[in-house]
Amino acid sequence: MALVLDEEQTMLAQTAGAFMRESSPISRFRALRDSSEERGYSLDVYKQMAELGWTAIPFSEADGGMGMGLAGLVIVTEAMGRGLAPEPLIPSIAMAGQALSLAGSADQKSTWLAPAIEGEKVLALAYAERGQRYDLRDIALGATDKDGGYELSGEKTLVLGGQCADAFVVAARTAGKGGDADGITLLLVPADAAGVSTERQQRADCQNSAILKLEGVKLGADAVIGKAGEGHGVLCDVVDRATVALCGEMLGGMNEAFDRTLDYLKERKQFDTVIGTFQALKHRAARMYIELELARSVVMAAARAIDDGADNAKVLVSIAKAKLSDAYALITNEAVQMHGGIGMTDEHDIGFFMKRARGCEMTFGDAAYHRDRFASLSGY
Amino acid sequence: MALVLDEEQTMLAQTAGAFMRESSPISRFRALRDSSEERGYSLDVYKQMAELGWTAIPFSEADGGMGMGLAGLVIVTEAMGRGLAPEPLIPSIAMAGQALSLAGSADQKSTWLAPAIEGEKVLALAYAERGQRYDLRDIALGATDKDGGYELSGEKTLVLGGQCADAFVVAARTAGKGGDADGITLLLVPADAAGVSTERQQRADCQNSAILKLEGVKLGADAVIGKAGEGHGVLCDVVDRATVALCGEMLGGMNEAFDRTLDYLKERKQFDTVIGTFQALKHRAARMYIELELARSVVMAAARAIDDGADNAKVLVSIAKAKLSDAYALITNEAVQMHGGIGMTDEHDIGFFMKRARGCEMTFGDAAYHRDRFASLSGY
Amino acid sequence: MTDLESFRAEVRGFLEESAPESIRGWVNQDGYWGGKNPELPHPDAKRWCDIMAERGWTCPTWPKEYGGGGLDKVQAKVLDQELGRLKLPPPLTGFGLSMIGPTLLQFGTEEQKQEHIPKIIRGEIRWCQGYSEPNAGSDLASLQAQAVIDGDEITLNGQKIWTSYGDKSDWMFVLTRTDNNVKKQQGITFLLIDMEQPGVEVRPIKLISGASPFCETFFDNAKASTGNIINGLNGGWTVAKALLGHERNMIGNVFGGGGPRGERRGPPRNPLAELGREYLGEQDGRIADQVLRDRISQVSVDHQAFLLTMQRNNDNLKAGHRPGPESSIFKIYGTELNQRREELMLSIRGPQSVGWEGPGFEEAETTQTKAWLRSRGNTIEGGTSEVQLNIIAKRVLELPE
Amino acid sequence: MTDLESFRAEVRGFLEESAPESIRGWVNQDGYWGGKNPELPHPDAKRWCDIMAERGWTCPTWPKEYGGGGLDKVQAKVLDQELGRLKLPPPLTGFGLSMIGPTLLQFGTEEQKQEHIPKIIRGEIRWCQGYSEPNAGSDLASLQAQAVIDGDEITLNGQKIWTSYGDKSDWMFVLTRTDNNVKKQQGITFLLIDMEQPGVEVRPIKLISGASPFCETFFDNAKASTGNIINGLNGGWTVAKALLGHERNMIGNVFGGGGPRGERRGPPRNPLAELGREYLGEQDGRIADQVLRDRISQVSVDHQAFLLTMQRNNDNLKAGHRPGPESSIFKIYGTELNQRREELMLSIRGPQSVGWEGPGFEEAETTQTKAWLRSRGNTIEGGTSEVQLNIIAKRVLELPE
Repeated sequence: MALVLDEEQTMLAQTAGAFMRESSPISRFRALRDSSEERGYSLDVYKQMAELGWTAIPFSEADGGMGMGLAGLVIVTEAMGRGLAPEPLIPSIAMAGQALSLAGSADQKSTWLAPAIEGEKVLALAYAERGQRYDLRDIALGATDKDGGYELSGEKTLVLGGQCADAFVVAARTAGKGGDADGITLLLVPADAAGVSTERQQRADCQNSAILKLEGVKLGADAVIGKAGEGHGVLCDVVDRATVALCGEMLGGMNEAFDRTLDYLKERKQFDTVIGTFQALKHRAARMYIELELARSVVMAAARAIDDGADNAKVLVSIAKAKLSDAYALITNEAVQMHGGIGMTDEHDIGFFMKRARGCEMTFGDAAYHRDRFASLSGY
Repeated sequence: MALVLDEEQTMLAQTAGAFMRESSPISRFRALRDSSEERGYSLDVYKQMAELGWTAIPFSEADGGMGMGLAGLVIVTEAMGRGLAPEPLIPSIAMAGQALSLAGSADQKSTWLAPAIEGEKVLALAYAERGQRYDLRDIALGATDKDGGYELSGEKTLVLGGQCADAFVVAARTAGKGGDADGITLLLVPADAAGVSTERQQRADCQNSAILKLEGVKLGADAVIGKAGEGHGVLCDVVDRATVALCGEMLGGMNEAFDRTLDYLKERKQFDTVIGTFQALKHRAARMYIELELARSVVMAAARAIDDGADNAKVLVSIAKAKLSDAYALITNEAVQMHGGIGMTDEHDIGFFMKRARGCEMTFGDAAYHRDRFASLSGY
Repeated sequence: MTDLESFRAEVRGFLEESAPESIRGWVNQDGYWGGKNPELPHPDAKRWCDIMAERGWTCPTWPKEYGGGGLDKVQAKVLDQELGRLKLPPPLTGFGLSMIGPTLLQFGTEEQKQEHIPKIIRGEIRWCQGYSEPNAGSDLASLQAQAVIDGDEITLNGQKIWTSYGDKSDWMFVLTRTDNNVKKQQGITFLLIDMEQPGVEVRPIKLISGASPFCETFFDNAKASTGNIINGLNGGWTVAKALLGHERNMIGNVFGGGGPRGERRGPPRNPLAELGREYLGEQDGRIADQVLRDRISQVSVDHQAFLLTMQRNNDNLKAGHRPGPESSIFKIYGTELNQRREELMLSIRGPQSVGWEGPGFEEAETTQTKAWLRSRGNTIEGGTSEVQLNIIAKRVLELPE
Repeated sequence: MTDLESFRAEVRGFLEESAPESIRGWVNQDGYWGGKNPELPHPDAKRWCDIMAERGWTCPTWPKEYGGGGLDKVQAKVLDQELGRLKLPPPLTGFGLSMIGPTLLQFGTEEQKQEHIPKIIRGEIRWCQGYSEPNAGSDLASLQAQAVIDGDEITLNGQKIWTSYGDKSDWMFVLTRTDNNVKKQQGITFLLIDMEQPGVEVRPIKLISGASPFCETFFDNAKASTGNIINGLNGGWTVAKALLGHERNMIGNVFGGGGPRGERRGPPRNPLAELGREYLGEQDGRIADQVLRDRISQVSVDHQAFLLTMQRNNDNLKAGHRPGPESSIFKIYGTELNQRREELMLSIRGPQSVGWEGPGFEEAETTQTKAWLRSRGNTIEGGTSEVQLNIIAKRVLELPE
């Protein structure tokens, strides 16, 4: 597991960076935020990403993917993080798509995964429920047996990319009770099934999530992804992958926020001198730089560990999310502070990164959650 | 409860500061450390302290004290903390003396408390046992009923001022088991009783503590301080008082370490300029100053709250010890760092304060212990 | 009956008779700010102000000759107590009362006092402060807004930023550059300017946390008269500094969470702990998540230590000790503590803290998230933490420059 | 059989035949340092060194002409592997090998190399480094130890501090001031000096953690010859900088905890967690004190992140990317991490961490407390953290001075 980009990855990083700079400056993110359009992202940009192959990156060639793994995927989520691009690559590819890839039937794959990889369909994974924190066993939404299939009723929240998704992978309970690992079933629910509706949510970080409402939604037995009642393991694996992809995004966001702050330190004058000459700010900037370097290492390591099926993959995922959560928060807090008053205005872009840092922190478990998981996985 | 020194207290602070500067420079502490003398402090200096009335400060006039309370006592422990004076004022006066004052019989007071207040006898409180952390219910050393009295066998550790003490207040278990609040009895054990021996300990902070060994020590029923089996409450009250007195010492130590560091910053040159001009160091010094100011407030408040018998006294004690523990560690770590290499040498005095900071931190509960206690006392 | 007792009787009689029944017990965080087109947070707010202003009791200790109450401190305290007894709100608030009024009393000419003080006392003019500029934040003295004097007329060009309530104010006290050829502090003039004129344009500023009272103010050949220069041409820095010190103390107090309560007994209600219980659950009477419980204690312990330090500062002042520059610590510590508290609340709320508005989020949740965002500005406005640390290093610790 | 295979066979044969049986499997952290009166950490340490030095294999890649092994990197690796196969310790260590030897090979004259390199290779002379002075710590270039040249003779006066193993060394490479009238970096001369003379006095330094390898060295008209100036008169700063860079990397690696282990699988043994279990007890398989458990995880997670960053740096180098000044981060982060780990261990041990020696304390306890004290020096020696932060700000972030 070498923590270095190979030639193919280097090229991907270059093209991804160039494409995002071109097509996703922060002005685009701002315009999307200020628009009242329901989608919240550009279908056009998403299709271009698919044309560039991004939606195929982590999947095996057997599934129609490029076989570049998470190590490849974090390269493009990093580029997207720099531009705060809201396109649903993580929801559709790293979450729902991964669930299908890991546990889906041939039929499910050809109907849903293939078009998702093509960028023609957008999928989402609905697992979070109101009142749940980060434990993936806390699934209460019930699927009851009905006519050899299931009937689903209830509500999911914070469904990433859930507005305008074409289908949902829904984590529902077919046995046991909230808190049990057993009895969770992943079900494929097309968005146009009767009783399915979504409501877009307004988030502080202006990224996209939705409430998914299921009212007496009827599904056949073929809606089950993997085995009924055994969805928890798949869900954990999927969320681990999504966590790493998100860490890639966070890495991009914190690097962008840091670069912008560094530029500002070199240009802003106070007391007749550029503020970047002040030693107290220099030392703080240097400490941020250290955190950036550590962050890059742990993201690369976690991605490669999952790709390699390494024993310590879960440990490395928790290391990554714990470090990235704290580092992104630190760096964006400092970024706003060093920008001074202008950084507090909505007109200036730096605040977007601070908001996004917290949005990411509270997704898939915060630093404390992952330190706890790290400890448990390490046996203490 | 005004957080300000009145006239009497101001005068005490001035005389205490002057006396300690005169009679207890750090060179004296160093000489005591380097001497092989068993006592570890100067009986002469201790007697002078008694002549100045320090040993009488916290006691009521009925007990032969000055009635100046803990608010008065912290003034002298602060002065002692500046000079790292190892005289057993806290062990004899704030610990064992307080136990007698709070719960002792008239006979016990006249035999032991009165001469302690005169500075003629030195007392110590033995409660800590090896393997115990900070919970005062963790008393295992057993006192068994014997001939209408008790027989004591076992070992106490970290008995502050225990070397050369004339008598011990020993917390022993007469009922129940370690972890129970009930069943703890305080017993007065003269140092010359058969079966009593002490062994001086070598501490990193070079302050004085001893192991107290009790081998079949026989005591009459009149050795009980307060009521048998009900010693836990007294012990808690005593340790609370001692904690505040120790916080006074810590306040003095951290102020001294800070002042020395400030002097060094103003005098030491690197890169052709006094290092105190470096902004990064300035900001760190300013943050230490803030902590010093907060520390003084909480020590004053805790002392006054106990003196006033305020409902929130225990809460304020925990606030004080939590803040002082962290602040003394921070300031002394920074002090050594800012002194650079010379601060790491045994020849230089600044390291003594860093050692003492940790010694104090681990006495009567560290910051985390007191935050936990704060939370419990606050009902969450 | 002593003089004071008869004064108290008089006050009590007057208030009982004159104060509108409707306004008793009315509590409003913001208060009544007055002005030419005043906002009325309560239907009787202006009436109540007028009644008090009649006696000069909107500014009880200001001199009678300009319309003030002319009371001494002891009398003012009696007035305050009697207002409290009837649960009457302060009749008037604003920067006229708290900032430019006292400044005029200290630095103004007789003519300036006659002109402006009575209107402040009566709440007729709402004032705002024009200090900061886009390129003069922490380094206020580098301000650029250029005032050119021609005879009695001054022409002002430039821009101010962070003007609180600029869009609701009638006049501004503003720092202007009047000499570019001297040390920057020496070329600054303190000027009063009427904002109701074509050359003044005000635009509200939206913050990352949403709408705000802050504005940008643009001067395009705005006019003022030389009679409205305070403390003479190029004498503005002295006035500005006097005002700034005042402002900092105000901010420290605000973020301290309401100031010291010397006599409070027992553990105070702890909103963090309540939030923790709500979101994290309980186990054996304790907040179930012990790591967050410890963080709650950290912030709470520091909050208590901060309140006690504010109390100690007040007690010292009461005891007649001089106030020191160490009051800078309140601004830094209070604002950072507030940020830590807000961040901790985000952590406690977890995924529910990502919302901006419903659906899926409760109003208490989105309000707190916005409060967190707003709190990030606390360490910037009113003198950044960095500037405060510099001040402590220089004035308190006397470290060399 | 390729050349390499036959080389391996030769090495293997030689080692199997010549290496003392007694020294196989001997592990010693410190190694054998050589010198005129060498300390023998193992009875056969000198014999083993002599055997290897005979072939130049104490310094396998150094040129044959000075007594080195003359091996290329691939061969040296083979030698290393074969030593490992027989569990043979490195035959020689010290500052001759790691510091002054390579420096002489780079900067020395032919004569100097002929004179000193063979003795280094044979471990005949133990070297120490004379850089820091009491008033030249972070600002090394302001050093004062004065060397006056008269013909071929140099007279040295002044003081050095932090001379590691100064009391056990035979020669010192020392930075001296030879010109006071130029920019300070330009008046420094790099000199080799024989310590066995009346003008050199060495005193060990006791640290706050107890005895240490550090010494103070006093020069009172100590003598050297001009033939022992490296890189010419006043050319010492270039040499010093080259050496310093090397030293920093060494320290970073030391505090990183042994460097990267790319292929390690599964959670590594965690001594902090073991300590936690021992002192805090367990509950449901977890360390009972959840607040300390979280602190253990913080340090452990950061430790892993640090190791991975070291690995990434190495992988980058292996992939042929240039090393950047970002290696400064290893020194800062590694040393501060070590301090945090030591402080956490104090907290875990609680009251048992206050001991210096028994009775009442176990040796593991007092040893750790001393290790904590010693760790406070890590952020000072070898370039303070503050200097490292300055370097990052300047060279990596390119912030203006």
